[in-house]
Amino acid sequence: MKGVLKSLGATANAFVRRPVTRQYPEMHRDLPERDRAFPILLWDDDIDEPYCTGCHACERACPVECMTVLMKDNPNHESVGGDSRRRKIIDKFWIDYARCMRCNICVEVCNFEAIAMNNTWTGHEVSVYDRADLVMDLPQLLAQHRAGELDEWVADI
Amino acid sequence: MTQPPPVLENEFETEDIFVNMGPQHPSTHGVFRMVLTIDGELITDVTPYVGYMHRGAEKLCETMDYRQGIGYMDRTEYLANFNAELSYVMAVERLAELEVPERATWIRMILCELNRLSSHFMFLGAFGTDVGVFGTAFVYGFRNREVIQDLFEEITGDRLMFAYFRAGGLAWEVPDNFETRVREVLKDSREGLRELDGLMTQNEIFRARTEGVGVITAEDAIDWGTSGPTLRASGVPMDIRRDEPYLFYDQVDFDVITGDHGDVFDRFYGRIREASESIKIIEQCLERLEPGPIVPDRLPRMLRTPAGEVYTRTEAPRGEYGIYLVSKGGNRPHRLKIRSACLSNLQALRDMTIGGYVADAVVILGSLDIVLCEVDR
Amino acid sequence: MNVGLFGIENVNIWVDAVIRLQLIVILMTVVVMGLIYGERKIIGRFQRRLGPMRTGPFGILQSLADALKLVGKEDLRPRGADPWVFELAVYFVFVPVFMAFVAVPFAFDWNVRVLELGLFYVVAISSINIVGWVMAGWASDNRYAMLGALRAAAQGISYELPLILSLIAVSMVVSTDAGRGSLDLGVIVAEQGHIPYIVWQPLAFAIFYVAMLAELNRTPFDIPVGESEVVGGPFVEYSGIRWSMFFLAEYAGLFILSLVGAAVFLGGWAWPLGEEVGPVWQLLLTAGKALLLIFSVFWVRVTMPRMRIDQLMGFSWKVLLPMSFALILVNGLILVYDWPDVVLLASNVVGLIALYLIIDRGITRRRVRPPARAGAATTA
Amino acid sequence: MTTDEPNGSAADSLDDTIWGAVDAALAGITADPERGAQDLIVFIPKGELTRGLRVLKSSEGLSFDYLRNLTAIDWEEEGIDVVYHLYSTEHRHNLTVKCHLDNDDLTLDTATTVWRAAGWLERETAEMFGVRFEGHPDPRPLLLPEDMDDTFPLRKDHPLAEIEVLQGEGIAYAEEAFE
Repeated sequence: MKGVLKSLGATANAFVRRPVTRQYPEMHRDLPERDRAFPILLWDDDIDEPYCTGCHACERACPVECMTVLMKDNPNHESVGGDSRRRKIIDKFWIDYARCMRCNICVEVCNFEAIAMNNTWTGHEVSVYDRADLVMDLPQLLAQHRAGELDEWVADI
Repeated sequence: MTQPPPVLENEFETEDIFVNMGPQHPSTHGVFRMVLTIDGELITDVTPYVGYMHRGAEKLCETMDYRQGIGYMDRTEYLANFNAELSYVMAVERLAELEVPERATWIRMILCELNRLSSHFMFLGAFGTDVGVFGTAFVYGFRNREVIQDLFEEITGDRLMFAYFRAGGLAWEVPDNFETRVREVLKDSREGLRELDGLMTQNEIFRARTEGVGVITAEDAIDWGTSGPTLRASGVPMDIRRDEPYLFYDQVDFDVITGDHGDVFDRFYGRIREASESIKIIEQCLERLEPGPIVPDRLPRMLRTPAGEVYTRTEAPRGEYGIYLVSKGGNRPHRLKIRSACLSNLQALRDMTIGGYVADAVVILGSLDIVLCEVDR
Repeated sequence: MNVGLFGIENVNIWVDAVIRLQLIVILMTVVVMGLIYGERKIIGRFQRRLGPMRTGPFGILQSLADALKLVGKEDLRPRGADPWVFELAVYFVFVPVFMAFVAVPFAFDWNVRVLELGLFYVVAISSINIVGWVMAGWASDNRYAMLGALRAAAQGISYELPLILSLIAVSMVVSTDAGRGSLDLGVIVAEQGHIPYIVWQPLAFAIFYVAMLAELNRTPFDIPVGESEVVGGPFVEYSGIRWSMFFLAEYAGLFILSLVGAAVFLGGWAWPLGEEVGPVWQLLLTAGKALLLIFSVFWVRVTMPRMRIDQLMGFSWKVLLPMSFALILVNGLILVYDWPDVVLLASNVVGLIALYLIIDRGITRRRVRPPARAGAATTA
Repeated sequence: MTTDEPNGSAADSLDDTIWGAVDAALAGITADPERGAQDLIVFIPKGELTRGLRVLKSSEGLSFDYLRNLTAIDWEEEGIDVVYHLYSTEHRHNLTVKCHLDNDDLTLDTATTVWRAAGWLERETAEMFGVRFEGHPDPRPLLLPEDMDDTFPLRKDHPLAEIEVLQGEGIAYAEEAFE
């Protein structure tokens, strides 16, 4: 009987304390800065082009083969009168978020620090009605960083 | 004149009922099916069926290089990811003869023990639901677990699939406020343990439901190959952390928690006490933690191992999580076998359950704390 | 034959009955919706959650939304089910609960009908729903449902007896003008005077409370619907409006038994300090006392684990039933020899202590737990 | 059968292992030791395996009462190794026992008579590698569908299925680009 009363006491103790619920869509928790949603591409503001050269390093390292990368000659290269030092540049890039396992390996293998894990709430809220909508193409992958939504830390890791 | 009623040998024709518990049932903890043969409320036979979650993680890892496999380890044991990753990276390290820096080892230890804590919180909550507390234990357990998961998210960037350990060390340095945050979390966990302990342990109804139920003797437990809290509840002090120390477990002081009766209550209470031991271990680790590198100086870009084989085992929250890694040389395993603690623990289910009530089956299954992803891999 | 209704004289008795029954239907529905909302909020609070928050301010319309959803859902019937029994089972659960409201007093002279055998009527009527449970479980062609139904039958019959006996024990010692003993709920409330019977008869209240939890299939006695074992018990195959009627009956039953408990043990509409109060206050007092009981039921629900069937039956037949028989015996002596109420209290306190000791020793220390390993050390 | 063949110097390096005790216990049974990266490995031929395992379990100084793990390794054309990881809860030492099977005769006596723990592990090994364990009390598949008895997924000759869909329009574009 003592134990039963003790149990009742435990719940009573909880009753008088504040609820811990967060009302999710209205109340966002602050994400830690190294939060890791899905991978996105970074934008080189100095030259106004992506960092990514389409070297296929991430594509090869991806455990689930969720990436498709195509490169092209950079039309903005120094040799053709541009101001970029990248001879090759990304042409098309798809990441299938439905398949991505968010392992961070693509970020680690990238030689150009061109890919990063999204750490904003937009990166987490990707529910769609059609799986095909989860295949992100190059403009979508670049949009986040171009809009300046990412925190600074992303390129560090 | 009426005839006297005929005397029947068997007045009623009776037969046992088969009840399919699972694969979709609120208390099978995932997709697990057991066919109960019941005579009224008594169980006369149990046939467990597993395999609904089989995804071939072993085969997948055999087609991948060593780094890519880490993410799959998370997915086999999703309540104790750090322990699973640890087994794997330790196997690779031992084969490749990599030296892990001291700081990385201490951090690994802290994270593994925190993971044990969070896994035990999950167990306490889910077990409360199995015993019939209307969600309260579940919510309490989950809230305490969330605090720990928050910390994990700050460190690794993900709430569940951490992919943080690397062969040789860690993926990146922990945040600056790591130590204070861990201490905060420990404080919270201690309170949470007290709360769950107060809610359940001494409750007479709870004890009536758990004591003497699902008993397995030490000899049977060893023979069935059970491990972890399930084995220790039967009084076998087998704990890989102490018997075959890995990381720096030989440098910290902790008790191996064993039970006396091998019943459901011992398995439950053993976990509560084990969680307190984990807190103790983490505090010792925090004192020993010093700045330093977290990866070896010379780490090849693509890890290759010489031919050989190794079987590493770690004491995961549910028991022995082992990785048997066979390499023919090169950058990927030739054979990777995951020794699942829950698979072996589940084998003993039949012995524990027969003769009990239907309600006992639920409680016994809950006390094994199975993770079906780990069983089926 | 004409009667008075709300101050209007000479209303035809049939019109009167229909109006009163209509009021009861509305009251029941509204109260049940309120109870469901209240339970979710209170349980949420016990679990440090918020409970429903989305529909309306503070989720106040949640029950309404649920009701609409349930009405709109398809009414499914398994192919193997027995169609008549399956569909009739609902009424066997729903109608008795509804009928029991007839005799429950809400305030002085405020009920559908004053019945001289009111207590007897309520208890008798509200035990019919077990038939409905068994019908539902049997007809569903589902093994979980059948297990649940058989559990419900066993449990319902076992706890019916202590429930009735504890109420009888009180009604035996009610002192009226014509001597002791009355089954009229109105009289029982009116004659409690300043001190409610929970003070004189704590043991009877304890037995009543436990049996009430069991009758209502509430934790720790919710084995017929045990979510983690029989996944909802007899109602597992019901959906839509039929399922919601079971739900309605469950909460209405909770309300009725709480009202009866409030009337018999907590003094119903009487103010504890003995002042006469107006009808509105009387209504509030009745509701308040009933809600107090209901709150405690919710509190127990969030805290207690579920008992097992053998423990449940054992507790009823080996503990509660003998104790309530003893109570009847003692009360009978008091009735015959006209001893003062203090003897009542003394006997009850002795009984309560015995009950406490039995629970303390009986439930926990009964099992023999052999050691798993000879000479095992606690920590190695 | 590993690529590390036991060589002449292996015997010297076995001194610090439990090989001495194992060798003594396994008298009359052919057993080849090898030093693994972690534990001692002992090869026991197929015919003597069950007897050897039983001896290892019951022998006084060894008492390998705990079967940690049981699996197999597919060496493709060289056959299959069945591997037993043993542990003694009393003495706290480990031993790896291996048994080599040729591809044309993938049968082996069950170890369930020694440790009941072998039950499910053998079922898994049987369905994944096609090793038949003679005398197993419950030889149904464990993880795979019950009628799946002709494919052995963990064999090396069983290919991993191709990932069926590439990303979005990427595949169409890629084919175009590489033409």
